[in-house]
Amino acid sequence: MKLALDRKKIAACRKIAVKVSRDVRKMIDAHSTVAQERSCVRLMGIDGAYLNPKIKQYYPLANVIVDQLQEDDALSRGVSYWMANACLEKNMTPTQVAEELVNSNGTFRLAKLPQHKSADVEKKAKALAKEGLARLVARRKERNKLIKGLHDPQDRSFKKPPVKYVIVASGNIFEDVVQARSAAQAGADVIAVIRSTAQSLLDYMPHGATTEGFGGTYATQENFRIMRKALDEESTKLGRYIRLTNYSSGLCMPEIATVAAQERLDFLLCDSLYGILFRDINMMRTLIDQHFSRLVCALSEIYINTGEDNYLTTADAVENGHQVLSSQFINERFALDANMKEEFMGLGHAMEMNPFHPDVILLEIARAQMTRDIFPKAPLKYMPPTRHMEGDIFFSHVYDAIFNLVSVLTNQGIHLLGMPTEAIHTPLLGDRFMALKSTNYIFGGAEHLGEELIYKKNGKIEKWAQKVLDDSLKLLKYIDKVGLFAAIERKCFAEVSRKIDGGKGYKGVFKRSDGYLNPFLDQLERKDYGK
Amino acid sequence: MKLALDRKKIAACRKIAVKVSRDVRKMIDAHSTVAQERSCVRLMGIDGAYLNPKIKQYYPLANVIVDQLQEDDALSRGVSYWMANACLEKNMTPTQVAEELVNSNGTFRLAKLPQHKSADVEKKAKALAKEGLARLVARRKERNKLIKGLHDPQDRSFKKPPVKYVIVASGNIFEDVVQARSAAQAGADVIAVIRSTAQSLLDYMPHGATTEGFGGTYATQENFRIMRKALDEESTKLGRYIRLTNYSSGLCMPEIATVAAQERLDFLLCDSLYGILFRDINMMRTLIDQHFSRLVCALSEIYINTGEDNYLTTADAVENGHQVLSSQFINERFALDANMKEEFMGLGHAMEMNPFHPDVILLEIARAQMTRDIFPKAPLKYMPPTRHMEGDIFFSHVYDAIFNLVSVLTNQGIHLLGMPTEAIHTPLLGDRFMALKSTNYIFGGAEHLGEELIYKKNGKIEKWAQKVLDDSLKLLKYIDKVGLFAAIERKCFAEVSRKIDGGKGYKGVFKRSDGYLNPFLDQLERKDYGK
Amino acid sequence: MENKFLPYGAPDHPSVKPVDLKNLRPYGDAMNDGRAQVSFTLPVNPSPEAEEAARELMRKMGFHDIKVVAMEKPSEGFSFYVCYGAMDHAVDYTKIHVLKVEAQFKSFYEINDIIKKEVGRKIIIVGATTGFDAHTVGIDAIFNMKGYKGDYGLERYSGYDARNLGAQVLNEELLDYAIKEKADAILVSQIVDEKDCHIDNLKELMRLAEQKGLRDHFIFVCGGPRLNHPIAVECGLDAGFGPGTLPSHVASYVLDEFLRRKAAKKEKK
Amino acid sequence: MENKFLPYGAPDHPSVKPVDLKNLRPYGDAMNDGRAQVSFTLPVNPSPEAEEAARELMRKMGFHDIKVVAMEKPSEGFSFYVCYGAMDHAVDYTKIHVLKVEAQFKSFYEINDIIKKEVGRKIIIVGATTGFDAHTVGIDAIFNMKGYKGDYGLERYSGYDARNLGAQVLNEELLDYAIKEKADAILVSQIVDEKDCHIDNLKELMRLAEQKGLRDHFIFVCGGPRLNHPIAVECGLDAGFGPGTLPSHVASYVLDEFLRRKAAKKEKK
Ligand code: B12
Ligand code: B12
Ligand SMILES: Cc1ncc(COP(=O)(O)O)c(C=O)c1O
Ligand SMILES: Cc1ncc(COP(=O)(O)O)c(C=O)c1O
Repeated sequence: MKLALDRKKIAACRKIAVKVSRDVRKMIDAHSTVAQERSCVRLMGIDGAYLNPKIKQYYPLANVIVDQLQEDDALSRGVSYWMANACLEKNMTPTQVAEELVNSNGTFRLAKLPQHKSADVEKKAKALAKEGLARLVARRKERNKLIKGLHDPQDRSFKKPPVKYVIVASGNIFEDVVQARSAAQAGADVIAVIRSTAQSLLDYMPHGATTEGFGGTYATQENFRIMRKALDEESTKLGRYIRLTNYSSGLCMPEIATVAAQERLDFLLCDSLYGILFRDINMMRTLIDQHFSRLVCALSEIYINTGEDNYLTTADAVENGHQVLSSQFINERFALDANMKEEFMGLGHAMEMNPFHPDVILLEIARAQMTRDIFPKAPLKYMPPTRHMEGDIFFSHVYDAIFNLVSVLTNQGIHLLGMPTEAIHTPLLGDRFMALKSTNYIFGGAEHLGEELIYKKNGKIEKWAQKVLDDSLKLLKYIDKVGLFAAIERKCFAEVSRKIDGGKGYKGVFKRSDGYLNPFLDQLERKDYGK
Repeated sequence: MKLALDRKKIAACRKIAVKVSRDVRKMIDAHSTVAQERSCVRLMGIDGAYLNPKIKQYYPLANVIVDQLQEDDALSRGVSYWMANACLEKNMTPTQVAEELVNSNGTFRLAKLPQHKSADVEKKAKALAKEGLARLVARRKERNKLIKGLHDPQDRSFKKPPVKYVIVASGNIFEDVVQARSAAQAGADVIAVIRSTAQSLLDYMPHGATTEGFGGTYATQENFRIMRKALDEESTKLGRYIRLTNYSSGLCMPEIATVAAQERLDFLLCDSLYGILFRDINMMRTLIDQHFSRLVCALSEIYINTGEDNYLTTADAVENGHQVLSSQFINERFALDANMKEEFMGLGHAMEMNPFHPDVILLEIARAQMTRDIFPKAPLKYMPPTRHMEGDIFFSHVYDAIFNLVSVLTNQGIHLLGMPTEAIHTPLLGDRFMALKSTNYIFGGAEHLGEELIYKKNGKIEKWAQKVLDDSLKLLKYIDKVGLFAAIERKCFAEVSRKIDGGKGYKGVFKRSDGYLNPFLDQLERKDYGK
Repeated sequence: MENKFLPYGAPDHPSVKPVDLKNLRPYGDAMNDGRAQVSFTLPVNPSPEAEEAARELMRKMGFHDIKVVAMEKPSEGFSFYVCYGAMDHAVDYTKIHVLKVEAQFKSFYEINDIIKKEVGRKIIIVGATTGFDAHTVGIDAIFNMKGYKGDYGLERYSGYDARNLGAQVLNEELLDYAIKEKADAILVSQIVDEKDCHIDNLKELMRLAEQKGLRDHFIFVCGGPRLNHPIAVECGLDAGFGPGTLPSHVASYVLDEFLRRKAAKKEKK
Repeated sequence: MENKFLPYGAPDHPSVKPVDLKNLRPYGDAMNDGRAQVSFTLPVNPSPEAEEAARELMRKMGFHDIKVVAMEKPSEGFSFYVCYGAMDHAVDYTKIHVLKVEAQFKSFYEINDIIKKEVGRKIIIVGATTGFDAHTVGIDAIFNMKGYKGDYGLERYSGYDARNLGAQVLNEELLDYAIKEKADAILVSQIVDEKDCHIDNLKELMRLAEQKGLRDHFIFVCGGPRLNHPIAVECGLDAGFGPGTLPSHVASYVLDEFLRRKAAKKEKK
């Protein structure tokens, strides 16, 4: 620890996080959701879709299956039960069952099939789960093998500068490939394809390669495959492993996580608090979904990124550092409960204070160093300034340069590059070039600055970090008292209030019936699974 | 001291500087130059000029007088003797004598006038000197009174960020006024009007307001007056004292210093080593001139700025920090010998290392902090990167931002703003705005960063500073052995070699005859003079 | 403002060229030198030919004294340029008329006073970020108690009953709510301008209002980083506000417009 | 290079527009979108009218989809703009021909070998920064032992007798020295380009050479940040080098030109 932070207070924060997550876990273990069940269907290898005339879009088979079970009031037993039973009954593979179902225009009802002995169904379901999850383990091993043959820019000890993460958002996956490879050549280590606006509110995953998007490109299995393949080629050419990121927060969180694992993505934005606060997704729905998603990520060694940085775009960034820290403690505990190691927790924070606040650079260093000290093993996703960025791109470019320096000085793990045009448009290729050149210069020039500088005892920096920790402990105590759901309703995070039964996707939540069967979840929960 | 530098070695460097300057001082006290004598004429109040048909330029009366004495082989007694004698003989003021002389087209010869008793001549000369220097003291007091009524951005303890110094160089003094006032409003504290190219090689001061210049604006008395008046108006409007800088290095160093003092300038580039190395001015000529110039500056509380930063544009900036430090020790001693307090020594250094050198920001911090620790009272003129600046103004603007941060982190006193277009053209008004906005942000955001950060014991930063100090001591020992003149010939500074009898202006040097009279110099040399 | 005048702080000297509003041109480091900076990327690798292409584009933009000061290679198949040039173009500034929001700036206290005296009831304002746009910081800056940069939000005005419906509110929902609550003014925020969705959204709102015969029922106001008054009027609204807007600007305008319409109605009677 | 091809790394898909060399336009975030960034200062205070003036200038430059994204006040009487737009202009890249130095790149060792074998004596090169220009780093980069970026300077070549006369050398002095020393090539550096003094200086040198009937006596080469081969040829020199030049480029050219002239002379005999 470089700052003299009270270890007892940090431990107290973690203790509260355990209690908070235990209450939420009770709710999670008693429920499931349409998205979680659809993820199990996808894990059974059913990744097709059919052209639904009503919405003039490809509609995934996983949705057809789960919708039917919901219509037949049978979903509460879990899709694994009905699918395993159907496979036994029809002596078919899950994909064949799905095809027959979708072509039966509604006549072939899973819940209406004769039901085999539950032991046999369970055995079959377990086999399907084992096979489905084994495919994820295989992709994980494939990634680690590929990385071994290349230089891995991600340094677990954070002595090296953080990995450089840039976004592409042309709306056309093929155009994104051109820009992603260009960014990788200019020094980017992580490419994130920004999702098309409002996809987080779709209760199905769009299908196939997409060339039209809105402020981003649709997150689809085919788009993941196309980009991962292109980046593999570029990685081999550059001798440096380039990672791929996408966004799961929203109504399809566990499905996007599953598909990301199947297509060997590396980072995933996966944070139910973000969905609740900024997308008005129902709390129960997205907390249940998050658990399954993070179990899949843990198994697949996919780094999760959380969205605390967004709190500072709506709440004042100088006063509300503690909201970010408290949320990080809670997110850490949720992830640990999903068998995720700290090394894979890209907990979100940001440099968002008003640049003309007196001594603002000291305060930003204090918070960035505090976060590194409190989460020593977590890579930490450090986000650039957005809210106070200006149309004056020359000022904005300098503002980002200071962000680059604070990031390497405090040994962050994941550095999302600020674009000089943040306040204007989604980045041009030239914008990314400028941002990468600035970051390459500062990371190279200040690589060991963190080891060289010590903070004055009880200086402004140390006192500010201690204040944020104290405020966080106070906030966590309040959350512990009223419970997470009520805390969110009372604007504890990002000045935004949400109700437990409000928001989108609540209808997709259901209580598990007694005979609920989900071998995917059971196997994922086992600590030693797939090691 | 923030860095553990060996105080004994620092003292040793200073001891050598005393010896080096003592040798040079012997040479100075035995000689004078046409420029020094012309300065005395200007101090007598003779600031006129006449339109010389040959060079189709205004030619100063001070030059006419000194040229005549040189022609009549009488200059070695000093212009003060002949002018005082002429005043007594003609019962005229110096200005009247000058007018009669210039209108006599060569017939009225000072050296041919009957010579009064030397005691009377000396008494008269002393009176002229007293009156001339008193005018400088009056201007000094006028400045201090004006500053008292305003905010003075210059902080003697260097706790506040350094003063922000920008250049204007339109070639037209009236256009410079528009841009200077604009820069002051955008946050500039010090305005420097860059001299027109090659003025340093003119052996006379151009006269009057000038609207045509080359890469800069001519340094003339009228131009100084126009700009100082305009900045006084702006200072009153802004409630902040705006300082004015000009450049004296070159063949007219003492005259420009005198005129600057008469017109109440605040900073003056005044460094004979710069003239020798970069303008190939004769060593003896400019070292003699420098002594008189710095005496005038000391009396007038004009800060001098020295040019060590330029060494790093021709010599490699990573390897040759010690050339800068050694030169600073010598310049400090020369200034102390001219009754100048450390508070007025803007010793030059710069951030010029290749930006892509590994850990370059640590090395630049080391050298900047070392310079602050070794010269605790000197304001230090910290110069921006020039040599490695690129046509890519976005990169250059970030490179300058890091320079801004290193400057405020190491408590420099005078900060010359880097322009993003350094590699392209003399600054546009918009360039200055960008540079000032970046500097205002970083100085405000990191104002107390220096107090907050401590350097690791025996870290890379501390070791690099110690290495530069050791190299400097070694270089100073060598200079002590061979003498300053030979050292310059052997490329000790800036990879440039100059000979003692080479370079421009050698013809203007002469040995003082026994009866040499210069009451201006005598009074300026008195430590208590004009206090 | 007469057409020719010396720049601020300029000494009166023939060598100082005056500002010429009839031929307004950029100021590089001298009046009318027309100098500007340009940067762009070309989808070809750097080469002398590529540099000439960049110079050719600058000529086509109307520049002379062109300097291509940077040609860099961001990645295979692309080249990034920074150029400087002096433009021949000039603009007759005296002929530029920009539609401006007609409103007399009044303080927080004046507005509440006038409403109390001349309106006798709270003026009802409803606002939202419409369509898919989820950005609320803009509309909150105008509505919330805290307001923006120390300027109180509409919710704080005793004379106003301000209702902020948040983000992603469909045009229909906003209109229906305004009708139901008998609002006087409808305030719409649009932040995302991707493929001009903000313009389409505003035009769609006004089409709906026309269809429902409500065009003159409400004072229609919009705002956002890519909006201003001329664009708003073009989309059929009454007023538009851009970046940096303070709540008191909006509060002054809504009051003035409300009183104008009140007076107009009285005259018609 | 055919005229249409997919950008580097692009998957072969109809939605990916190819690079069209006949209509080469900037690449913002999509092929041919023509997007560019512009910044300039106007000598009027910020106002809606001033913003419209900036937009009008962008139109005159040939932009559409214009965004004035920043309008700031550097000081009284001035406004600073950052704008984005999509330009209509395009360039036929296939038609661009740029005069290039005709030289076969040869290494340090090859050059010394060829001179030893085919010339039999050292080729004498004299160089200087001419006129008032005091910048020596450029000419030193070409001449000094250390050279530039690890590429040895001309003084280091055993095949060359390279004499660097430093800075502020008048054209006459340089020519007289070259005549006296029977130089083969004259290398001139010009860094300052203020009011095109570098062009005037080079043209004046060539006028002097013509007057003295020495035009074909020496290989005339120039270099500097604002110079390149087309400009040098326009000024009447044989070759010109710009920023980033390495000494080996110059050494290769001088040798090639020397051998060309030697062969031409032999043919005439
Ligand atoms: C905060 C933010 C977010 C937050 C929003 C949180 C929230 N609850 O608002 C989050 C993270 C959720 C977000 C999401 C997205 N964002 Co966003 N976001 C921003 C950001 C950083 C700041 C915007 C802001 O708060 N400005 C501060 C306020 C005070 O200024 P303002 O909005 O201009 O409002 C002022 C005036 O315009 C005016 N005004 C505004 N509205 C109104 C209304 C009325 C009636 C009146 C009178 C005045 C008025 O008054 C206000 C005060 O002066 C901007 C970048 C930037 N720095 O501007 C990007 C930005 C707007 N977002 C952008 C994008 C693309 C998105 C996403 C589509 C990203 C994605 N693909 O997922 C999503 C879209 C979600 C959606 N469905 O809309 C782009 C838009 C690009 C474009 N071409 O339009 C931007 C510019 C970033 C970028 N460079 O790409 N974003
Ligand atoms: C170092 C420097 C100085 C030093 C020079 C020291 C020295 N002994 O050289 C000092 C401090 C003395 C100086 C003074 C001045 N400078 Co100066 N200086 C620079 C600076 C910072 C670096 C130039 C440099 O060394 N570049 C590095 C070398 C390697 O690059 P290069 O010169 O382009 O050379 C390469 C190629 O061009 C080519 N090349 C160059 N010459 C030749 C010749 C041949 C034959 C060949 C084949 C190739 C070749 O090969 C080289 C290697 O690739 C530039 C700004 C910048 N960053 O460029 C300003 C700059 C050139 N200076 C400038 C100015 C205005 C001046 C002054 C007039 C300032 C003043 N008013 O006093 C004076 C002029 C003095 C004079 N009489 O000329 C301006 C010029 C503006 C313009 N419109 O041209 C610049 C651009 C700074 C600015 N932005 O204002 N300067
Ligand atoms: C944690 C997290 N998830 C998702 C997103 C983006 O999701 P959406 O597509 O809803 O904007 C963000 C913010 O950009 C985020 O921080
Ligand atoms: C000490 C010093 N004097 C003078 C100058 C400039 O003088 P000149 O007009 O000769 O370029 C400089 C550099 O710019 C300098 O550093």
